[in-house]
Amino acid sequence: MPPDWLSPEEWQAVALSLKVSGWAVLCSLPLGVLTAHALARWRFPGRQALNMLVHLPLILPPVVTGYLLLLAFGRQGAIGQWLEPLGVVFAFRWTGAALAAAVMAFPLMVRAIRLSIEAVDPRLEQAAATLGASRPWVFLTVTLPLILPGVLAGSVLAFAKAMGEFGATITFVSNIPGQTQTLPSAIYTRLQVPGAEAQAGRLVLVAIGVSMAALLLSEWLARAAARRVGA
Amino acid sequence: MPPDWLSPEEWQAVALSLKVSGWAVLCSLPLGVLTAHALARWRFPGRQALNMLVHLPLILPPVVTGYLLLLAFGRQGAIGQWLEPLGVVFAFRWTGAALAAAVMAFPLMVRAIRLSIEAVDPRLEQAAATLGASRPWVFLTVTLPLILPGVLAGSVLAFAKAMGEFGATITFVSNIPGQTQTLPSAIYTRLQVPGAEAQAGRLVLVAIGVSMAALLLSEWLARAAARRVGA
Amino acid sequence: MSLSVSIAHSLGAFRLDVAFQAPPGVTALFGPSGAGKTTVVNAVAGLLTPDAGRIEVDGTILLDRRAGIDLPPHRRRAGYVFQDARLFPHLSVRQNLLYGRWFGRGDGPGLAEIVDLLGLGALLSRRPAALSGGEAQRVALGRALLSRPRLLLMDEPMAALDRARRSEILPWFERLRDVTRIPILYVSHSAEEVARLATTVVHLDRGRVAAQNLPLDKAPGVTLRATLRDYRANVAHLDTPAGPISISAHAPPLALRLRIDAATVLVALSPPEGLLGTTVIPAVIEDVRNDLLHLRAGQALLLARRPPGPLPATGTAVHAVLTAPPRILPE
Amino acid sequence: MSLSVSIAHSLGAFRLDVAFQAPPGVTALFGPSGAGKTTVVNAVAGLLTPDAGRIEVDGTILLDRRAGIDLPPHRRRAGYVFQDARLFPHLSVRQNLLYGRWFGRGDGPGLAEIVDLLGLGALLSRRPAALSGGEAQRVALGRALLSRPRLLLMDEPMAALDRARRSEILPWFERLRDVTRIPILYVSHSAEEVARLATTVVHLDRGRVAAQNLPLDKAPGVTLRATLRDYRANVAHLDTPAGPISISAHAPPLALRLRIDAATVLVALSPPEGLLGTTVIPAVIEDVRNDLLHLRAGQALLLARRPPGPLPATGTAVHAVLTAPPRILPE
Amino acid sequence: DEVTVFAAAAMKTALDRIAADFEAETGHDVTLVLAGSNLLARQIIQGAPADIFLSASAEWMDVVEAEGMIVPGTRADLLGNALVLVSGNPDSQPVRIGPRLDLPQLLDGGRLAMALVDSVPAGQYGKAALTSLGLWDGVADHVAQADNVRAALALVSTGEAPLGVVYATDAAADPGVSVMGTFPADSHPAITYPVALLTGSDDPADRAFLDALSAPAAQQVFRDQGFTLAP
Ligand SMILES: Nc1ncnc2c1ncn2[C@@H]1O[C@H](COP(=O)(O)OP(=O)(O)OP(=O)(O)O)[C@@H](O)[C@H]1O
Ligand SMILES: Nc1ncnc2c1ncn2[C@@H]1O[C@H](COP(=O)(O)OP(=O)(O)OP(=O)(O)O)[C@@H](O)[C@H]1O
Ligand code: MOO
Ligand SMILES: [Mg+2]
Ligand SMILES: [Mg+2]
Repeated sequence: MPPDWLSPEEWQAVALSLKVSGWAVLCSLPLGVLTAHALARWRFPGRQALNMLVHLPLILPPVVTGYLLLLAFGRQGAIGQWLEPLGVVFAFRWTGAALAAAVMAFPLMVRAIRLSIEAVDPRLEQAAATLGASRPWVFLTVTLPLILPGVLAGSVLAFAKAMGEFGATITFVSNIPGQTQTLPSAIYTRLQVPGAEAQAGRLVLVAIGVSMAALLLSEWLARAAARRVGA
Repeated sequence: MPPDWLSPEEWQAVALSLKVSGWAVLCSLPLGVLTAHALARWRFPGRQALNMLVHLPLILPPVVTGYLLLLAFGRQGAIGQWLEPLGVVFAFRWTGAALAAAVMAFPLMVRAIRLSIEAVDPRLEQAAATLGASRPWVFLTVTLPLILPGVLAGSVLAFAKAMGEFGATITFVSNIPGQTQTLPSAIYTRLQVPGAEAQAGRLVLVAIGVSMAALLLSEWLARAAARRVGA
Repeated sequence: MSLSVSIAHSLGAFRLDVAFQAPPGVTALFGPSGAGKTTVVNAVAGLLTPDAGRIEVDGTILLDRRAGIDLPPHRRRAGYVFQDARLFPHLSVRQNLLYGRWFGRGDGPGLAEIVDLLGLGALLSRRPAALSGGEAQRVALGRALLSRPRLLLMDEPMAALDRARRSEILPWFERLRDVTRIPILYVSHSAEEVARLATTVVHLDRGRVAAQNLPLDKAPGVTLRATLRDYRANVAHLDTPAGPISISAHAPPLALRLRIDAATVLVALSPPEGLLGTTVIPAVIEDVRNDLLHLRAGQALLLARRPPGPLPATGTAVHAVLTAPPRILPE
Repeated sequence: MSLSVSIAHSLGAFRLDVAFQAPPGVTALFGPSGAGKTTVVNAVAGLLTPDAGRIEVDGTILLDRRAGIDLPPHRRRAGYVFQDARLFPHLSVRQNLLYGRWFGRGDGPGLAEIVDLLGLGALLSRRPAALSGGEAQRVALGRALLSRPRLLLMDEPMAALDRARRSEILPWFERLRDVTRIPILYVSHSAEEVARLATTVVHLDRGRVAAQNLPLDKAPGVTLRATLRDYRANVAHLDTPAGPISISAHAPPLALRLRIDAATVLVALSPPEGLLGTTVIPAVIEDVRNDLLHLRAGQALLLARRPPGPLPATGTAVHAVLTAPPRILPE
Repeated sequence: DEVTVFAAAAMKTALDRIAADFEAETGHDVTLVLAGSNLLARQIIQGAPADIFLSASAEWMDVVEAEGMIVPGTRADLLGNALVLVSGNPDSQPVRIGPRLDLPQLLDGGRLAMALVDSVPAGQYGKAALTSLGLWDGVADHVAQADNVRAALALVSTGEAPLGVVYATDAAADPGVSVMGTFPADSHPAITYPVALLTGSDDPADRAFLDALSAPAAQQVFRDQGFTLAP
């Protein structure tokens, strides 16, 4: 692949998408695991409300999610105005793109992890408790290792979604080359003008290539984890 | 909720979204279960390619997926031109919206089901085989009942995604009121003109309400299934 | 009907290499933990494809690696009671029991009969999660029996059962063995069970057949061939190489092997009199080894436990006292 | 140290309502399948919160429903060997064994000692999926022992073990019992195990305590108190209510109960002579019931199996011949 | 009879009214399909069931025409629009937009919200205007590009960006922004909304609606929305 196959701006978009998706997955993972655990195993009032909230980005048109993010995390937003003095700014930053991607991918991540947690035999967790492990330790030493394949599946789903996420991102942080122009934004832009389809196609191939690599890596890791358990 | 809270056209969009999402989930479910089973348990050349193909709609910007659907299933499309003489038309019909929703939701459905299949203890399937059950019977009588929670989770994820799917749908089948204008398209249309935000907000509430109902139903069914197994 | 097994397989560092014939009746697989018993049974069931070998039941080839034959498990019709119960968690006890019926052909015991035998009446509508360990194992037993197999594989089927339940089920197994004549491969750690049930014993040790058809249990003792001389008033008078022995029996025994455990043999210096229910056999002390007395009696060798205290010299003429009637083994 | 349990609980139609005291040593929970043994053990471990009741170990209240106390399992320090092994599939054998160490305090046996005792040396780097049934159970046993519990719960810990391994482990349990003095709640179907290990036996039946501290096993027999009169040359001379009995022992026995199984008692009409290694006790036939002879010997009652053939009348003076030395029970 | 109009989404309000009047007058049914002009153009080329195309960009009408899908002689420039500079601050003072405008100072480090400057017509016009006024280089690095005018407007009205360049029509309808000035009409190519009848749709009802669009009543509706009439 010659370097001039894509323009520097396009390479920037590729790099940015990787960064945005990677951070989105990494940062939302702990919260995703926690949420999945809460939904799978805890009983508390508001559980269904939390469940609903998690699914919301899936149900709403992405533009609406982006708009709601703008209202919440914008500079003047309900939450954003409190974060700004702390130096946490999302608007027009790659961090905002990561936030949008994380929010959009969150339901997929949580569902995958939750399914894995529900499949863990609670008798193993009981056995750990009788050996002296408190709840958090049981989680760390038994549950978490056993749900690794689900965590991986959730992460790769979330990563793929983050790589493809467009509507919420452009609405929330718009499209600033080098800062918030992700791969999908770049592709979208090129689809808007007649005749740039070939260029868009090249970017699509890059998107597929990157995600394919992530997917293969996750499958390989999952298989390694399964081997550890199975033999 | 008074019936004039939404306009007739908007009610139409709600009804259409329900129809589209319902059919999308129903029709893709068997294929989803089969694909998940193949990915989880079979070893065959091209397995990773299939895996990739399934994830593609997640990775690509929805507009691209919609555009590819249009190129493939449009009246002049690579596949569409062969289907049209058979009376199967997707382009600019609600069936096309269902196809787009199904394609976009497919990776979520497959992942959820696949995780459940991977969590089924193969020793139970072995026990069934020693009792005389052939592979398909083992699947029907042991695997399938045991993965019901995963199938439910996959279905509700897919349904939620189908309810929210916008980019691919509007690109593939456009935004024809009463025929292909789904709830997200209706919301989008209202967001395009000034002053209709309140109306859009109302539609968003309807979308949330419908999906909330589906979500609660699925949780309830999953709990019932778990009770059947657990006690 | 009979089963013939000859397989080789590697699991990590463990090498299995066994060959044995199992005549009709119960073949006990006996051996220490980790000897390869479950592995053999899995290979027969078709759950594991050995690296090499051949398995045949009654003329049907289940496996022949060289010929490329490997019948899938569901076509082997091998009823398998697993070491763990493996009940279907989504089915009720009744549905678990009847599972094999959906596919099974042939004749066999009915649901009512099995439910009765295994005492499952009160459990039929329960889910497996609501069963105790022993209850689950009984359901697993019933499920395998009801699938009308042409071969029964039992991996410690009664380890989780209490003595009362075991002694209730054992006679039923004996009947199963004698009536149906389907081969039963039986893994058990209980010498008592094996002694009572087994037609053939295959001793496995570290993946090899250490011995076949040898003394039934690790408890020392000897097995004698016997011929029926007379049967009267529920007492069978037998001729054995060790001399005449009489035992009570409900019917003239057809089997012609007697098992005399060392634990049931006392040694007396003078012929003991008035000892009720015993058989006294004149013998000579031939050897003392491993805490066992070897006694020459007629043309036979008997074993007795070494009594505490000083022993008479070898060559001393003594009397072997059988404190319990010898067990009759099926031929 | 001691354990006191008093709980009531409903599981579907099953009602559990038991109360018992477990003194230091091994308390055997004995009873048919489904009697509620596992349920009791789960309640003690804290895996099940009974509807009502109180559980106390050595002054520490683990559960008191009325007072609202319910210690979580990890703070009860109850080492639990489950009926199924429940090893952690993602950890190696070594990691499984050491799991409890991450949290455990107090003193206890070391890894090397346990690995040695249970013969786990070759398995340490394996995953549980690569273990045989008995191997897995041994690892589970080791894991519980290494967690340094203040209370051991064992639900049929040796059902999957072969006789050789069992008889290797039993003495070690005896030592554990005698040395550590932590209470052990032991569920087993094996009368032999229970007889050897148990300090106290709690018979459960259909959710109730049917009897406590009664004869150790279902095998008929009697238990006699004994006092040591003399110990010389590895032989202990004991006085019992049935008369003097001598047994060989490596050390002067401290325990003062003897178990005489009916299966080890023969009846002779005249005093048998020259029977090596037997003890002869003069007795009178008092009754014949359930295939057992009741013999009055001194102030004690002995049981013997009914011999085949005609019997002398009750009241006849006979000689009870103990064909095997009585077992010494811990007090 | 049925008339299906594919029209740029921004014209929804006006077209709703015109279509309602037309239906009441003639008894024909008008179906309004609203989306981005580029999307509609592609769908028309792929055989969408459209009778009339009302595009927000001459470029995409050219593409449709090049495909030979326009009934010859029916294309006309229906409307025009103006480009304005808007502010989210209600107290902002009007400015004269010309080469001497100090945009960077007005932005004060903030972002200038526009539609995608290379692909969406409003963005393209805006970039052209700023370039011809010599202002582009000063602000190029501060432009936040949204995927359409409405999203750009939202960035301004939520206070995310202090200023934006949008159509006069959109600015007029959004109470959250105030117009600071209008770009000179000669600073950018004429903003036109071409309309045309599509091939295969030549029945009287279609022609009647095409005519109705340029009838005085309709023109009044368009004017009310802030459109200018095509020269
Ligand atoms: N969820 C439940 N619903 C109804 N009955 C139950 C449930 N769980 C257990 N039981 C019943 O409770 C009784 C006690 O079970 P438990 O597991 O304590 O028996 P156990 O004495 O350990 O038997 P085993 O020796 O067979 O393991 C059994 O009769 C069982 O059928
Ligand atoms: N995947 C594996 N990798 C390495 N060794 C294995 C594997 N699976 C089993 N083994 C070993 O194979 C041997 C035979 O196992 P098998 O389960 O047949 O024993 P078994 O005779 O049934 O013992 P038990 O009475 O304890 O159930 C054991 O020593 C075991 O450790
Ligand atoms: O995948 Mo989308 O962002 O719902 O059209
Ligand atoms: Mg085994
Ligand atoms: Mg139990």
